[in-house]
Amino acid sequence: MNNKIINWFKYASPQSFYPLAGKMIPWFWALAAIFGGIGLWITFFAAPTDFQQGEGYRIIFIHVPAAWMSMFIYIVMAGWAALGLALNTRLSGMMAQALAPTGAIMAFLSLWTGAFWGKPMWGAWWVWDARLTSALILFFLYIGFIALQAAIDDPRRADKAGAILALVGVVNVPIIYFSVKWWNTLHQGASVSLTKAPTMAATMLWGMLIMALAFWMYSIAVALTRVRAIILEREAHTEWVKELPEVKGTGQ
Amino acid sequence: MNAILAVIRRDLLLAMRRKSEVLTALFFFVIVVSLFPLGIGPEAALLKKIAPGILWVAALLATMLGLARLFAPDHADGTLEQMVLSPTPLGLLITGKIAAHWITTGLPLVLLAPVLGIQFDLDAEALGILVVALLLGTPLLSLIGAIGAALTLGVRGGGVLLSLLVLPLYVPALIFGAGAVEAHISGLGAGGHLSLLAALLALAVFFAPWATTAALRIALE
Amino acid sequence: MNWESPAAFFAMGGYGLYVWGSFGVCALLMIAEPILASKRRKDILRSLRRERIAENLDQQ
Amino acid sequence: MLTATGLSCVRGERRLFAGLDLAVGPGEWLHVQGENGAGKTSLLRILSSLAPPAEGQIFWRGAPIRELAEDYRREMLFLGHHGAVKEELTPFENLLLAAQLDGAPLDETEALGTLARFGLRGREDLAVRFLSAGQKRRVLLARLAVRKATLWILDEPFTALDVKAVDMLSALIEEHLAGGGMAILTSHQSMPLPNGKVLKI
Repeated sequence: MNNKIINWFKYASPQSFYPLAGKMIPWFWALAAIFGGIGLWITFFAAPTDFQQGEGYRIIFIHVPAAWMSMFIYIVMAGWAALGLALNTRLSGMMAQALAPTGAIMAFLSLWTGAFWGKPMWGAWWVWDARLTSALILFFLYIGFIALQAAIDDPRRADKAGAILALVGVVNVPIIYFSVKWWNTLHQGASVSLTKAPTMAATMLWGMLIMALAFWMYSIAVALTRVRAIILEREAHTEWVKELPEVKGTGQ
Repeated sequence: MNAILAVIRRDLLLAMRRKSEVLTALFFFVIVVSLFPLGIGPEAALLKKIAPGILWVAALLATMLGLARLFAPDHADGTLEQMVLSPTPLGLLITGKIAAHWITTGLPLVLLAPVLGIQFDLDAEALGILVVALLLGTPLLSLIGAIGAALTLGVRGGGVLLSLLVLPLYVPALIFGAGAVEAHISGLGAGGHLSLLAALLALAVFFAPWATTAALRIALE
Repeated sequence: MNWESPAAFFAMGGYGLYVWGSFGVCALLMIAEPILASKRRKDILRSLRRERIAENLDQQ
Repeated sequence: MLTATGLSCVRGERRLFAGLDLAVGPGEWLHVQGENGAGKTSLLRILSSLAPPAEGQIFWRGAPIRELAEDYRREMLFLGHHGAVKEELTPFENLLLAAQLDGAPLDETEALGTLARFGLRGREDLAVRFLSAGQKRRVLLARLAVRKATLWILDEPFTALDVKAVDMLSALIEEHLAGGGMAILTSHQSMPLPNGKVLKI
């Protein structure tokens, strides 16, 4: 039992995580490419034209995975934050910081694709639909997190303050989502829902799931790339960083 | 409990010594609310429909105004350090400070809102619901706002950052608060909105002082 | 297979602007983000190498 | 008895000090010395439990202060660079309210007596912002005198004090030590107090 904990902490140290992440990144890129390829093939070639929405509905194949990822990344981020507060591990804060921009991009993509889907379907770029509105607020939450961390100079304080914000956010996300939904039904908003749109055919579901996997792998790969940069920035003056082959100039 | 009362007494005494801050927020509320009809036009039916929304958004902004100064003066003169080091649990002292913030900014808004509501031709019952909704909602604003104020304490560009952090978290309060009055006007009954608002308040009373305390300890490290 | 010609594929049944507007921006961001992330690492590595060279010069 | 072992402090990327040990017993005081930026204030903040040390542990009567929490804070008094004095309030109100927040209410006679002792007679009802810098510090000293704490941690307590006030504070500390109290302080001047130890960082 004790041994296991020690092992865990070994990989939770930036020093051992840095090379580990370096080894994992190419694999995640490969998986992202494979799933992305299959996903795109299903999106454009396997999935039939929708009788109601024509070809426009193909946007859903990236809209839904982006929306899923934006919510999922926020939860993962809050998880790392909680871990960092509870165990005081340095890596947790760095992971949370590395995930935030990717999450913000996913939230942005879900807004952007939502707007591009909405224009032909609803006749307007923006509709105060419950999903779009909550995605917008989620986007604000990400921006707030990034801005708070950027404004605090001491990285340890930035990590902890960010962690509290992420935890407060994660408690609020379901409340916000629920309240926006409530608000929307009360006001008889848009009648066409974005995801339930056409009856979900099996190919469509598969396409969406595979695309979601591709997005997932992409997010992990890019977050790991970023966390490697953050580790180097924060640990710049430690011995192990000075002994890295890529710093000594023997590597690369 | 004594400690909470002592902090409230202290902060109210301080607020009395610098009345202008409290009054500024209050006048801001009145002015913002009065600007909307000028921007939208004097059509009574439309104004009546959007009145709850306007009053609530103005209340959010007015609360924001004083929020940056919730902990900043105490931080600047070292009182906050003493609070952290006091034998009294910090959570209690912070609860007291939040309560005092509500008494000085939230409560005046609640009392003033019906007067402004009359300008928008809300009937007596709608005004009553507006007051109840604000009575439940403004403490919620103070509680959530305190977390943001603690997180941005002593941070570069804290004021702007504070609104970026806090306003998205105000969304549920805004929706249920303004929704209560609207639901009443459209004949749906405000009970559901008000009980949800009360539930949020209960959650925040439990959770917000804890988060604020943690954020303050980090800010002072 | 759905498409009779490449032109039909790009037209997307009249939804071309919306479909390609979505996929294009998505692709753009997903290419730009990893490039920026790895550039961030290369930048810090470069400055670390420079520091190391400067330190070696000091010692000589 | 306050003991600390293996304390280290890191600010940003810089390590201010490491492997620091210290012990202060009843009736003793510790003079922390060091150049500007050596980490004197950081050390005092760590000892007061405001900031956690990067490494090392601090014990109060044999128990770690992290665990003692409120029990430690009840016996400890910290005065930092900032006075924790409210400019808008009078010295009298400042004294009473500070005591209330600490959960140890003060009676008015005692408060007035203490203020008089520190030469603030006749200034009790004047807002602190109308007082001079030296008088403001005296309000702080009054706080030191009324709060019953065993361990005093004072950061530069002699700044902005005139000769008379310096004597007053020295006497106050001496009285405190004679009663079995302990003190840790930073100061640029040397102080003629008995039972002193010097810690250089």
